Amino acid sequence: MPREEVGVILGGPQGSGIETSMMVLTRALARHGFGVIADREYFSNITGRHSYIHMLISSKSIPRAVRYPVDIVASMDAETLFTHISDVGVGGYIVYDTSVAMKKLEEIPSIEDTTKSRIAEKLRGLGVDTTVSSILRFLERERGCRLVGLDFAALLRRLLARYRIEPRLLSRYVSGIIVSAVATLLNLDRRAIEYSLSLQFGGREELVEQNLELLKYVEDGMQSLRGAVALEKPRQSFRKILVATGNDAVAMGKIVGGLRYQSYYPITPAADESFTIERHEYSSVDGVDVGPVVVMQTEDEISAVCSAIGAALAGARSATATSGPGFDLMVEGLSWAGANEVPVVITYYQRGGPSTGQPTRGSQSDLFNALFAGHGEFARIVISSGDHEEAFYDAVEAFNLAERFQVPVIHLLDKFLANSIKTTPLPDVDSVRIVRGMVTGGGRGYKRFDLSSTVSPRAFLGAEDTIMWYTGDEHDEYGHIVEDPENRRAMYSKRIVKMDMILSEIPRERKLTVYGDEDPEYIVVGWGSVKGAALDAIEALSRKGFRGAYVNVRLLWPFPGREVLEILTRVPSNRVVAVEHSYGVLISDLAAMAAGVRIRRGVAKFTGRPITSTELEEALHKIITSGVERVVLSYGA
Amino acid sequence: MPREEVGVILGGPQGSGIETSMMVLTRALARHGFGVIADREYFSNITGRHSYIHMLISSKSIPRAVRYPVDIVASMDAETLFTHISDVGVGGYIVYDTSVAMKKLEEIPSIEDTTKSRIAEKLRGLGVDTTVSSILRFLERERGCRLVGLDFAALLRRLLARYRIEPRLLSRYVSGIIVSAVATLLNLDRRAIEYSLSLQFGGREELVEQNLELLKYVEDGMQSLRGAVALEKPRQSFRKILVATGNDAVAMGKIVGGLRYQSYYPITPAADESFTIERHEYSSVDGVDVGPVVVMQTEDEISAVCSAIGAALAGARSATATSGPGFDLMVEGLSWAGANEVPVVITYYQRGGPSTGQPTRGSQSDLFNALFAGHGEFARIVISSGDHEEAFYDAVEAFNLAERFQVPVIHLLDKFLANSIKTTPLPDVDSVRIVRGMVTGGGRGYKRFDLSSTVSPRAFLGAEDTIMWYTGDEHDEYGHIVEDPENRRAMYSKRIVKMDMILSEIPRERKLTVYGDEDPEYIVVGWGSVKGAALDAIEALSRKGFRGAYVNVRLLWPFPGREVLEILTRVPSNRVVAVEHSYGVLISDLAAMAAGVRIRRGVAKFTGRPITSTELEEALHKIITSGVERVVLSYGA
Amino acid sequence: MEHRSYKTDLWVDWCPGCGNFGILTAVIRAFEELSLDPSKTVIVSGIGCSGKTPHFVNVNGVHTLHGRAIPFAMGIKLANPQLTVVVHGGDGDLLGIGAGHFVALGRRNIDVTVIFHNNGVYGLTKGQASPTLPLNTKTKALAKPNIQQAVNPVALALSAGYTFVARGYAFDGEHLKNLIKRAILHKGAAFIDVLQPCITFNDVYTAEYYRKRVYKLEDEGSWNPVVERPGDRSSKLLKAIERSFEWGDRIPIGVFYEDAHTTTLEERFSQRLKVYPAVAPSNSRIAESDGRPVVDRRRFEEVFREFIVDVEGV
Amino acid sequence: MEHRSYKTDLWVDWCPGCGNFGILTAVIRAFEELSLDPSKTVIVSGIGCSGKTPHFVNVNGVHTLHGRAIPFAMGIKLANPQLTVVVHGGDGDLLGIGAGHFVALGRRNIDVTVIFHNNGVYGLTKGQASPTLPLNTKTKALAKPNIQQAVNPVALALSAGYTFVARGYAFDGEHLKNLIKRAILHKGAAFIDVLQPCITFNDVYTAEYYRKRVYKLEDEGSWNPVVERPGDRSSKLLKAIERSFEWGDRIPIGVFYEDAHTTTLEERFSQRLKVYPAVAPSNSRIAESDGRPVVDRRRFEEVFREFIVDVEGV
Ligand SMILES: Cc1ncc(C[n+]2csc(CCOP(=O)(O)OP(=O)(O)O)c2C)c(N)n1
Ligand SMILES: Cc1ncc(C[n+]2csc(CCOP(=O)(O)OP(=O)(O)O)c2C)c(N)n1
Ligand code: SF4
Ligand code: SF4
Ligand SMILES: [Mg+2]
Ligand SMILES: [Mg+2]
Repeated sequence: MPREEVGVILGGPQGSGIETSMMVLTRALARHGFGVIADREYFSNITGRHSYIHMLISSKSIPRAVRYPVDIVASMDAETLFTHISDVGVGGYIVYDTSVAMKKLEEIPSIEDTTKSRIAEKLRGLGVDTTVSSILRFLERERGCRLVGLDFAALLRRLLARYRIEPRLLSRYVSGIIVSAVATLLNLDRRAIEYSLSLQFGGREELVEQNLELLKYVEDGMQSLRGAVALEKPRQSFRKILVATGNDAVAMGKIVGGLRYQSYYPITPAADESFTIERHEYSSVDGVDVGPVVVMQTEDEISAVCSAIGAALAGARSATATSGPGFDLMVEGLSWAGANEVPVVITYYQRGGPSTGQPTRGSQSDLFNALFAGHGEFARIVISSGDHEEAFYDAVEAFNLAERFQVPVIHLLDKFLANSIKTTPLPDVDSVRIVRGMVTGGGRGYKRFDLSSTVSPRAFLGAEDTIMWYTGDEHDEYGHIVEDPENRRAMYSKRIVKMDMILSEIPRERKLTVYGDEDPEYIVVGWGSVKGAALDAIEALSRKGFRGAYVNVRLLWPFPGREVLEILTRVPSNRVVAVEHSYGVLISDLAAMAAGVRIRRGVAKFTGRPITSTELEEALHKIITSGVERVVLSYGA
Repeated sequence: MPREEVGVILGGPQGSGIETSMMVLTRALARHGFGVIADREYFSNITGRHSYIHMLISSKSIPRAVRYPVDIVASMDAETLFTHISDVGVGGYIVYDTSVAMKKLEEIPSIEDTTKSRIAEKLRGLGVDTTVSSILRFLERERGCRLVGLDFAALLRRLLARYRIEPRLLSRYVSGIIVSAVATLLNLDRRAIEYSLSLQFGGREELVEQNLELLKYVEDGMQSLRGAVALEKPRQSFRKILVATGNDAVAMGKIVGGLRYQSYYPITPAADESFTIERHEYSSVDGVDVGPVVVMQTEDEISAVCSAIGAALAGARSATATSGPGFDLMVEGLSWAGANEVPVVITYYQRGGPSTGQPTRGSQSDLFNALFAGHGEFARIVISSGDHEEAFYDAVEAFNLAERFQVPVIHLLDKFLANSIKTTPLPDVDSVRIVRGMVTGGGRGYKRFDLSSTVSPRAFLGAEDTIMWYTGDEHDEYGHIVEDPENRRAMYSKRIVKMDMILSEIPRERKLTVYGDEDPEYIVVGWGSVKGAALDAIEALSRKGFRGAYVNVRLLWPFPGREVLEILTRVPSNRVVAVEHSYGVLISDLAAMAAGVRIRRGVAKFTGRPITSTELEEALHKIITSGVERVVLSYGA
Repeated sequence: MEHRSYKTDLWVDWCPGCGNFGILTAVIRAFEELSLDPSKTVIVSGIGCSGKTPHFVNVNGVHTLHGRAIPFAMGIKLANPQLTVVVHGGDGDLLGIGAGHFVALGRRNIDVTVIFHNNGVYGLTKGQASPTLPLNTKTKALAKPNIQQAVNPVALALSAGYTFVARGYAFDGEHLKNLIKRAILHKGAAFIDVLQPCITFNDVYTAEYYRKRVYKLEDEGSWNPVVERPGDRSSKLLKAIERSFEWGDRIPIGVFYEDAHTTTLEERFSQRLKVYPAVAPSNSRIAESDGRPVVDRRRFEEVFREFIVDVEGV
Repeated sequence: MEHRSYKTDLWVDWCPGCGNFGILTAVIRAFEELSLDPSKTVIVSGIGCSGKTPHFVNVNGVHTLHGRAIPFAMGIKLANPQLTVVVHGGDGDLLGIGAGHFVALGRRNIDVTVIFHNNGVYGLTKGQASPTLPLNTKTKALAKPNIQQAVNPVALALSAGYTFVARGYAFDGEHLKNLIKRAILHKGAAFIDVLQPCITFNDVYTAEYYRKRVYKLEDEGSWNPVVERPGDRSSKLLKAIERSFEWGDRIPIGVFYEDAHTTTLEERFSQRLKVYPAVAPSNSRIAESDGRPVVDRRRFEEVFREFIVDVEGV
């Protein structure tokens, strides 16, 4: 029977083409009209460590989060099988290379020792030997899984017999085997795959052809399984759909929003955003310039933020993108921007900390760093996005807010969003507006920091007949250093009272959005990439009779305390649950501080892996039915 | 009639010896047995801007804070008179150079334009001309001030006639004139001044002699005024007393506490601490080594914190000292120290921010930066000191806490404390204990991050027969990188649960101290250098019948929420007032977050000048009697 | 912009006799002689006594963070390549905390001029040793002799890739002014090491000291620092470095190296960005007059086609 | 410490064929031949593929922050001068984000060895241009040719003051091992630029490329990089810099410069701290056995007498 949703894991060593498999499958699925979300899990390593893609494919809507168990595990290697033994559901399909059947856990060097002992212990508990074949037998026997064993080497030999392929490049086609097997199980159309391969390989026709040939071989061997995991007919009707990561969504948003200077120092998971921007740094469409964006790889993050501030002073919409370690280095610059009322945007992708932490894993543990790092008091805005779509619009909005209020804006995202691929409707760019705030041509006697209004009219460096000064020291209206206590009081206050202005001028729906039941029994509060799993979980619980709502906080600072308070007090305080990818569930502390409301129930996850719908549903259920105060999640390899 | 307390302002251009005057007077007063506190106010400038010393001298106790108005204004120049016109009390004494009588406000280039207009306006309001002589006449007429005009040039000529002094060095003796005049008004003993001068000028006998000679000339011209502002006989009986700044107190504390590596990058108001340490980097007392302390001027603050961490790994008690801009640059290093459980101490002296801000002025606006900067979650300790004495003991305690809990410790101070001079009883070093926590010799198979206890036994790099690894990445017990989710959960939690341990093991009196009435009607909450003024203010108010208590929060993080809550709920919530040198009175937010208590009354000061007892008393009075919610203070030039 | 004085009327609060006064005068005279449009000129400075310079000059001034003037200047210049950008920094600023950026600018050859206030001390923080103070030197502000070696700013600039490298002396105003003019006119990253007596803290490298030792490279008829052909670079560079080692009894000032054959970063960007620098970040259109973005629906689909899948519902 | 292998049994997760394997082997062999006591040896690294090195070597390892290995190493070495400290860093690590510290170490001449993994790319972040990649080079990982010039690490180290400067090649293991030994034995800041092919991202500077071009300086009989007398420093330095310019068809490896006459920072500290380095931060006593500080009441009054006023109550 065709399914509404299908979950897939594609696994293999880093550098072996697993990402290519993901892209080819996702675009083919999108071509069909299915919705796809795909989380990417990988080590801080270039070649060899275990990497996997965790997808959810839907015929009814665009999926919002991944979930366990999955229906298909497609493995390129033995490690995938050892690692994902628990992830496949009853009756699931296991695609594997028959040549790895005899591999033993002990023989696999790329598995970390701690993980290895953990897996060994688990297998012992299950009474399963540490070989691939015993795992496969176990899955078949205990979980009713269907084993799809393919002889990878034989398939590749067939390909080699037909095409002139350099033997050392042959391993690159393994990802094609995976694609083919999954496509066959899903019963994807050959033309959709061809379309997707053409996009993937650009002009390289021979690669498209070879992969289609490989598809044929795999199909041949899987006749009985074609469509075994078929999806229902897609219910959505988009004519065009975006297939992009969160990084890409932000990049597109920035360019639409008028970005003209982007600095970066390479860092995971931020750097991909800058590469996307660089690819689109300038286009001329029918004689109209889109750009130019100066994309500058700087010598460090200090230079990234300082040069972005410089560009902003010259009138360019200017941004930088980084993650925790890099942000730490930007703090002094941020404080300068605060003191000088500079509209600069920092796109901050959280990863696992502290320090280098888990560079390629996700977290939301940098909330307070984004909100409070920086010496001295000054206004800043911190916004977050719940999904790819929000990320696009927020990337534009970040500039608008920065320029309207003349403050630095931090757009706080995370690795989960940054690196996951999602099908998303094309943004409605025609609804977007560019708001540059108080801009003036300057002129003689221009006062950059005119005290007669909270936001002083801003002239750009280089404006005709205009001179201005900036300094990180306390300054007078012209921007010259003064230490006078009365001026200090006025200038310092001017900058800080913007916080009130921001809170009163930003519309409610930009501050937070509420989903779910109109009359909830319990309320879940979260921000950023918690959204997808939270919406899934409350929906699932509502089917079980629990009426829930989700508050997606989008404006993190200044914190919309009034609005949050108003919503959270609709249910008894033990029915409010905060959810976050962190240990401390920091949004609770923030609400206590800025809304005066104590959120006493929490769901935390800090393994670096994303919260999945299934485990969140379970945790919420436990909290609302049993009075448990805190649940720590940890599912995911 | 002799007085219990005398307030003095000494004013003159930066670089003209005003600090020497302060030191000579303070030590002479201490020699007498008086208590002295002296706040130093100066511009971010080397030569020429207005600098002043604001002292309070007491016969009954050691003064805790300065207050307005003062009894004596001793001026080296016209600017001092223009600047401090409001600061002298009724019947006060004005020491000035008769040759500046005709100076006009407009003619003084070193006064900033904003200040100049403000003063001009004030004078206009008072109906006073913009000349020194009209100000003097006004003070004499309206405030009953006594004018002590001295012909500085004539005095110096007399000196020159007697001694071979290079004419270009003559101006250095002006500070001696000021000292002499104030000493005469206070009726200080000649021998006390001689003692003080000898300490000041070390071996340079001729300087002592010349200054004593100058004292004679000045006394000659002030016969009728000798003892005009005499103090009562001192009531205290110390045999020895420290005369030191807060920077010095911390330096001494660090050395007593076993500091062995101190890195710094020059920055106001932290650098003086390192110079004091450098002067005492090594001594051999009766063959016992005190030290050696390696004091390293690094290339930046990043290197300062990273090298301090390195030294800590090698087993040295290790610290760095900085202020806001420098701390910002240390954040990434701090996060590494958190991840690697390194006992390193950062002494953080707050100054006016944001950015370069007011580099030589004070603030407490960096509270949240100290508490929350750094990506990822990890345990840290933040302590603050209310006065010089606390600063000494806390400097020792910082190391003890760091090593006991193996966490970075931030000792949060500010410019007010750092730069003010105070007479302080000698610390009771014999009561001090060095606690190094879990230290081991290591050995084969050593696991630096042994998970069997929250604080793992620490071996030093270089320990015999021992190898260990450190990494900022998430790691296993040996310190090797691992990304395993279960290990992540265990190791991440191990580091964070230290917070609970810290809260339960630190004794209450190290968390906070409560002063004042046992049964208060109102409670003032503050931290750091608010203490002195707060104690003075509640004492003064208690004399007026208002029973108050002051809660001096010493452990800022982890915040002693339980204890704070317990105390603050003793009075109605509208009777709790937070006081801070900041705009936001951030301790209120902290209490809301970490103790769940909303403090709705606040006193803020953010001009960069210290809160004085008098204005705080007034503000508190207003709040407790009239229901005013917030008072912003701004007294002080 | 109509003529006005290049000097602001703020009180200059350096110590009387400070070498910075000489630098300030030379800068102002250079600007005057080049008739720079004040509104198209930006002085970017770090933090220190030297960092205050922009406030005293009547052109745009950006007084940044300690050590970070170069990155700010980069952003300003790349966003608006029409501007003349001059960086002022101290020796602590540019070669202590800012040394990383100093090296990076050399690699980029952005068309900015860096004026290095070389006083051997951290002036504004009261006289600690700066990176140019030689080993074992004990100025009066230091409790103990300097424990670190000096870095040679001229050699470092040359190694890092600056295409114009010179040295001036604060109190040889005419000569310094000419160097500054030449540096500003040079297309590419220009560096001037200015020997600057600090009267308050450095009693070793005084005006007296320099007056006796300084001589002009150009007074040697044979000295030619100009790279005439790209192939000459190495040999000219090596000669310049050799000359930079000279210190002690005779201290050369003048131009050490000048290479007009290396492309600037702006030129390299113009290869990639087609319309740059004429159309630049600071002057390119981002929105229609009603606020709609330049990137409308159609342009969006065109520009970002790599992300768009045409759904066929096959 | 009894003998054990200098190699940990962790899986080395570099790409097969990476030049880092060559460096790792050379380091381990150098340690072996020098019989370094693993517990008295510390490898300090930055972040990058290169930064993982300490985990693979069975001596103490401190894997620090991106660009900050040198400051960490400084603290470790100054606190315990008995330790042998070796820094491993990438080209992005040491000359991009860490260039400021790189220059500062030259000024200090601390006795540590810096091994520079020069692969022309930011390996661990997937192949962006590093500061040693020449202008206009387009590796396969780059979308567009490199827009920044390369810095010359050897010239920069020489200008910054390193007293031992060499270049090795990752796949000439014997030669590299010998360089590492000599660098470790050198008293002072030693720098080895190691040409390290990155098989995954740098398809220009490959093993093939280097194999064809690399030659040994010492094969020229006349080459003598050693400063025999302090007076020779400038001339030797200049020769070394000249040689560092050589790149292209022939790429020299070997020792460029070696100067044993400059005092180390540790020696300079020993002047000030008397008992140092024998009594050092890591081994000096701070407390009595009962926890009372070494600085008791009497010693306090002695050490801090400058702050103490004897009250007379005159
Ligand atoms: C991040 C940071 N660290 C330290 C300081 C303190 N500081 C102000 S000026 C200065 C040094 C000035 O020396 P230099 O750069 O040589 O300039 P000069 O005053 O000599 O012109 C320092 C360290 C600062 N402002 N910011
Ligand atoms: C402050 C900071 N910024 C950025 C990063 C991300 N990062 C990790 S490795 C690396 C560069 C590695 O390049 P290189 O130093 O040349 O070492 P390689 O991998 O080539 O050995 C970067 C930028 C980081 N870890 N920390
Ligand atoms: S301290 Fe030195 S550099 Fe600074 S203004 Fe005074 S003389 Fe000039
Ligand atoms: S990416 Fe390059 S440098 Fe890194 S391990 Fe692979 S081959 Fe080596
Ligand atoms: Mg200087
Ligand atoms: Mg590299």
